[in-house]
Amino acid sequence: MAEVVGGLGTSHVPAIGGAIAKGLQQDPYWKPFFDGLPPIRSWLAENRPDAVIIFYNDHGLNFFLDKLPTFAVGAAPFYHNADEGWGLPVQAPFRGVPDLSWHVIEHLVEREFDITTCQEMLVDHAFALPLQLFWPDGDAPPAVPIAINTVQHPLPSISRCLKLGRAVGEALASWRGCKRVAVIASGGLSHQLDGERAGFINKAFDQQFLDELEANPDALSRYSIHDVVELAGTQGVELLTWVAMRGAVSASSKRRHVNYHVPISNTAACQLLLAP
Amino acid sequence: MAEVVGGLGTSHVPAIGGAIAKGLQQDPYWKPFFDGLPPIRSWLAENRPDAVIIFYNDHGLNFFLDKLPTFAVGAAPFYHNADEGWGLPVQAPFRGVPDLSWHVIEHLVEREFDITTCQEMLVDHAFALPLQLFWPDGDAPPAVPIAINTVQHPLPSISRCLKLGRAVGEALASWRGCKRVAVIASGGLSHQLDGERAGFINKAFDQQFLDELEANPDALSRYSIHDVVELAGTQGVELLTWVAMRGAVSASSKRRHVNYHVPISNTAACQLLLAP
Amino acid sequence: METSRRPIQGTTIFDGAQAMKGYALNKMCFSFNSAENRAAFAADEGAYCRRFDLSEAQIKAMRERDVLGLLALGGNIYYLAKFAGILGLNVQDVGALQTGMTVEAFKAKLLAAGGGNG
Amino acid sequence: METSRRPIQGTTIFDGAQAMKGYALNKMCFSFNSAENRAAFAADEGAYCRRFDLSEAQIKAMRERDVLGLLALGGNIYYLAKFAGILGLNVQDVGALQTGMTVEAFKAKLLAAGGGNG
Ligand SMILES: [Fe+3]
Ligand SMILES: [Fe+3]
Repeated sequence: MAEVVGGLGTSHVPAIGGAIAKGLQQDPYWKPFFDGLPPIRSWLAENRPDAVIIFYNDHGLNFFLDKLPTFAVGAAPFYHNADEGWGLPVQAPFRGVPDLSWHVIEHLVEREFDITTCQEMLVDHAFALPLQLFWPDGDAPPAVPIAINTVQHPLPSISRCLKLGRAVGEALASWRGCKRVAVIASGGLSHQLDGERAGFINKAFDQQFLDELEANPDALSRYSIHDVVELAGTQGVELLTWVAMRGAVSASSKRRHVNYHVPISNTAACQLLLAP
Repeated sequence: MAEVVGGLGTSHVPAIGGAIAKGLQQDPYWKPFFDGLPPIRSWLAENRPDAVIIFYNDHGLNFFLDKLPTFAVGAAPFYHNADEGWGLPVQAPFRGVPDLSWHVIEHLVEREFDITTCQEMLVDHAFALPLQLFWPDGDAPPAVPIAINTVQHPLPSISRCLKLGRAVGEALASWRGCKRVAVIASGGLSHQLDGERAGFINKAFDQQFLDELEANPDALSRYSIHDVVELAGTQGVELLTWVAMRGAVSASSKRRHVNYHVPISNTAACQLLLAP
Repeated sequence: METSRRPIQGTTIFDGAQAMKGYALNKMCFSFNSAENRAAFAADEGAYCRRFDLSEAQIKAMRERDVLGLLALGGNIYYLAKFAGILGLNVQDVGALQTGMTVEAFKAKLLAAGGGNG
Repeated sequence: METSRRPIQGTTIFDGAQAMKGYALNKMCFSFNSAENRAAFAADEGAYCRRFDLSEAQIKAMRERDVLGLLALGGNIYYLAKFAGILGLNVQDVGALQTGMTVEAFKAKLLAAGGGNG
């Protein structure tokens, strides 16, 4: 019976990878973002998860529109990063936990989630950056990637993603293979890269989202995906990964740390720690 | 508001493609199988569907274990057949109905089916053979392919496939783009290709399955996938496509024609017509 | 497809209708994950576009670096970003292009959105 | 993974445990969709197997056309069928191989399963 030690959220703007590569953490532009990390790293040092689940969205590295899954679960021993076309340094392969992946897959299909199973899977910056940020020494635990479609509408609803997270939480509760698991969300918060509304950010919505995510995530289901696009931007839909993460941690979890900073690149950046 | 004119089922043993290519329809081995087709062709000539939905399973042509969807819905203007490795003649491309595909996709995601969307999709013998058998003159209507995972466990349950079919039926009921749609299931019935139990066929189970599929498909949910493997064989799980088809046609549909013949190759072969 | 969604100012939803229009364009941009393909594109943009069966309108919009035009023609920003990468543009440059602002003004707008950070 | 399922005589369920064991083997067999790859395999079976990182046990089972062995080592019949295609074997030949019967006896068994057809 694994224990879910807590949930972590972070934005994953590709430029963060460039900043890490160039050592710009103390640069005035980047400092407010990187300053959000030490409390999370201390918590991780104390709570020592031996595996992580990462809810993220693929940005056109592993998946294309010929086979675009709503939910995809990795089940590989290693996940390779690769060239995304923007000159980010390619990361060393990340370790998987195939036994845990299959345990999660079995449970999800039993609970009527129609997932796509990936025994080989390239992982992009959205998977890699949280591990680089939270474990800067490269000692991140092995991971189970779960990708949520944010590329092509129709997207899964907030309610569906919350249910997905809860089903993953149930699977972890019945898992005997490792003792302590952290759940990570990668994405958001509000931002829009495309169209005449590019640069749209909605701080009021983000703050309210963070409050409700902690206290009453079911209430967020009142927002349709169309509402989320309107309120959080076309790429703000990445908050679906945060909703899934919220579902996987214990209902009584509270916000232990939050750092919200606008802007990083075009994005309202945030790091969050939820724990019982 | 499209009308679902009826549901058709057929086995899709690859050797059937060879028999068609060689013109063996009247050969004593093949005649009992091909004799099941004229009543279905007459019914189709009368009922003239202008589009078809095909529930089938991919046998390792379009999907591999790197990205294996539970349910995949095609959304392409054309679907290409290709070399599967056994020397079957490659068929001319099949027409799609992308508008209808997207209508179905929108509805399925809204109903919390976590489908994989395929804007490009190779279709194998399981997709091609029903069209070749039911429309031997090559004048089949355009199609929406829906692939169900039968390759790698966990597979979706009978109950989930029935719900999938019902949700597709709802989507058709609200579709304004064409008037008459037929739903096709491709696969089964009992057979097993692998293991010391290869050649397993279960006529009693098949007959009971056909009876319940018509009269009370919900009752079939009492069988777990493991039960289906035991009762219908490792590849008998293809009957999931028949369950999905049953869900998509009107609940009051009755068996208008059935032809059950053992064996074709290693398979208990069957053709079925269900209509209101 | 739902065609009755309320419009959102300055925003195109990448749905089935857009995905159908843009399949070839997005497939080409997806190919830019490979350095070899990026080099082939740079060597002869027009030929590369034609190899992927882009429409004439899409080829023109590619040639003119017309991001809004590419979006209207079915481009998806996640794939178009790989085209921007070839051009050496970051997301703020692309934001400025689309909003008709200078990059400085676009950055100032983003900073203003954070006003009262904390 | 569920490891407590009741066994079914002569039957291996292709689940996560099998899929992990057989990934390389199945990937190789999936490659046999291409005539060019089938020819490359035929030209040098061992080299082709090694190119796909098959285990020594899997290479041996491939060499010996040991279908039951390949299944036990994680092979999936849908992909292995493409290997059978290369060998010119149909599903009845493969059935006979696995059951230790002659092809004639295997066919007779299938006919008997339909006894009282109608
Ligand atoms: Fe992102
Ligand atoms: Fe089949």
